[in-house]
Amino acid sequence: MHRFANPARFLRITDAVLPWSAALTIVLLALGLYYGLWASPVDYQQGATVRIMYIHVPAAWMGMMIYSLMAIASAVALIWRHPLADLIAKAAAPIGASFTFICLVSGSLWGAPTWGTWWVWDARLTSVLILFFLYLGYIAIWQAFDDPTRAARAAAIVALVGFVNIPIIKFSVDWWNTLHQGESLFTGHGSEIDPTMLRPLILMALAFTAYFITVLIYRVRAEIIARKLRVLRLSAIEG
Amino acid sequence: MTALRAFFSMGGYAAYVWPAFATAAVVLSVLLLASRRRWRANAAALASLQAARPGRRGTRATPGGGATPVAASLAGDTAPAVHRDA
Amino acid sequence: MPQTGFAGESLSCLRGERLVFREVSFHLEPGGALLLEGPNGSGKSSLLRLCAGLLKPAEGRLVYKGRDIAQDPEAHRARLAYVGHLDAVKAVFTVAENLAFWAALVPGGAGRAQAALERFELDHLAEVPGRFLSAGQRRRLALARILVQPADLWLLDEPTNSLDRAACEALTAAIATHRSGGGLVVAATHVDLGLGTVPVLRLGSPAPAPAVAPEVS
Amino acid sequence: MSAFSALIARDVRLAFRQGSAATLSVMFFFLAVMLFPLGVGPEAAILARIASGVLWVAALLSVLLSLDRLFQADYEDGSLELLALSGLPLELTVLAKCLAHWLTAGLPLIIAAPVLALLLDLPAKGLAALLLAMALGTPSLSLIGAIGAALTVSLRRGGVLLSLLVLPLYIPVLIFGVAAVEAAIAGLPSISHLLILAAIALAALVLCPLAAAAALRLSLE
Repeated sequence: MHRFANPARFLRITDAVLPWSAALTIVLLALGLYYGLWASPVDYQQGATVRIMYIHVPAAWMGMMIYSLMAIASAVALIWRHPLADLIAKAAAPIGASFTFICLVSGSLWGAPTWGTWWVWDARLTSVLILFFLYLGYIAIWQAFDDPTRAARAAAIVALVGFVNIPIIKFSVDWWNTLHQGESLFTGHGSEIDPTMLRPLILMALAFTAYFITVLIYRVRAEIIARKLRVLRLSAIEG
Repeated sequence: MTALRAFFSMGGYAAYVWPAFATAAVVLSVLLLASRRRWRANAAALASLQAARPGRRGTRATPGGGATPVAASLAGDTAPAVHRDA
Repeated sequence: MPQTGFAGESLSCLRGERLVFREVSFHLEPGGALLLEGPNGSGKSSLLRLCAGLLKPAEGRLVYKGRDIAQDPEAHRARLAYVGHLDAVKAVFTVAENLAFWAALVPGGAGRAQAALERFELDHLAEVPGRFLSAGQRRRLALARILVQPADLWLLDEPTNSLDRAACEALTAAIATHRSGGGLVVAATHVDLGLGTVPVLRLGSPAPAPAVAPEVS
Repeated sequence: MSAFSALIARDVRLAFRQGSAATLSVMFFFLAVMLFPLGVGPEAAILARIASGVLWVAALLSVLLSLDRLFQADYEDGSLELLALSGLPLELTVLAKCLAHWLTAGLPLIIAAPVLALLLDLPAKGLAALLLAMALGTPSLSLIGAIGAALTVSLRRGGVLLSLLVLPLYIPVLIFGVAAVEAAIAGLPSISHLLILAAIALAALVLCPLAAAAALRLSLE
């Protein structure tokens, strides 16, 4: 990784984007919650618990989208040795893990009234749980190395290997689920979702995306400055 | 008032809907604040480190600003082409 | 660009985020030798690992017979023999078995094993398991390994570590015959290897200009 | 090919010379399986029901435990960097070591499996499928595990991280391994599960050495 790569362009771009993404997050979140909690119908079967869907589903989407972004950034970092790609992937991981965690908690809360227990090995929830451990593995490998450049390349490999395995794990867990349990609670909401429910779902997904961009900018900047600090401290020793 | 109470009762499922939204709110805000604090802390540390050592560093006039030629050229990997911005 | 021998052109080496050395150049003609000297941590081992291809230079390149070694790493690996700080001796294998394994990795290696053992007076220890060997004997076994490999380029990192005088002489003789056959040697050492007047590359002095961090723009 | 087979021979001999290395994973396999009757209770009906799952989880964990043997010793005594510098491409070196690891860790489990199947009252119809599924599944375990071992080889306490990285990737092999046995027990054809296991093994055979070699180059810098 290049000690002296000058991230000036990235800092300039994010300076412009940050206020917009922050404002957008607030606006979209307000709209999403308004439509999600107030101005949308209750499900005839599940009652108001269906509102949890407006957290659970966007969080699942974010969890998977962020991991894919990390895999792409890792590929860019490994192949073109782009100095910032590593930092973007590293900065994105905790955000993705948080969304996956939110998805798990909201999923369990959503299913509890009808399942009678807090956790059911439903195909979707199990895949999200495994994705959560892929995130933890990625974050752990970053902390395992004391040399950041090695940690970056090891983490890139972990992200890519994980990314290749996600479809295989998803396929085998779905298949495993149909073998043991047949129907599951969530399949109901997939197809016949009426537009009044779709609107808050999309709004929340956009709100989460704007939130992701905002926090990502903060975290990447913190990483860039941290790297400069390391370089300065190293050169102080050498100097 | 009753409309408000009805809203919060969530048709009897308040014990499930509100904790779901609450966890999301808590996790996302903690992450936001931690990230921002970390950025602020690093920026402050960098400022103080550079303030504490202007004598050694600042005087070195670097043509065209930015890193010195050697340092900048290190940015390239194979061909030593200088590409200033990442 | 030199067409013969082995050359390094304005090499810079980054280990993690630490600049180990920069603007290092050298040129070796066939039969030539180069000594690397310098304080600990000045990058002697890093330069050897660069020459071996284990480490990529942050800048600059290494050229062998006019071709950049990065273009054909496999051919470069086939033409070099590397002795690092560690001896790679398995405690559960006997001296002969240890050497036989490394010989099996190269074509026609088995034939040269016996001669290599004799060269470093290890033939009487052939059946002794690795765990009974002293540090010097393990080092001689590591050196015997490079005689088994048909390598033009020897990269030796402190080869005389824990060697007694007789073993040092054996090493000097081995290097002499290697060089007379047109072989090249790059050695990091602070002990006189009896190579006579040989170019010396001093690393780490004067200390490379301290790394300059870009102003926060 | 002689270099490739020489490396396999060396690793296998090394595992047997070190005595416990080869038998270690089988002993763990036995112990792990023996815990279940003690925990779940000796009733044959229950044990038979969970036998295939228990056998596969125990096999998976014993392969996991012996993964650090793949590169750790060679990394510490300097052999690994010499292997990286030898004529054998690093990807083939990784493949040879995985094959040797499978011979000394995977194969013994397959040989021990019938005895343990008896201990757990696994229905006889399931035994053939179990052996076939393990034969197809355990190579993938060694290959996928090699990536984790290569990533954590330079870390002092890489063991826990190794399992955190590798276990999620073992899940498909576990699911289809158990499914093959369950199908056989139920009298259904288990060919489709075995084919999926074979597909995973082939994919692992090609992709894992690439990833593991990249990870090794990283720690050999």
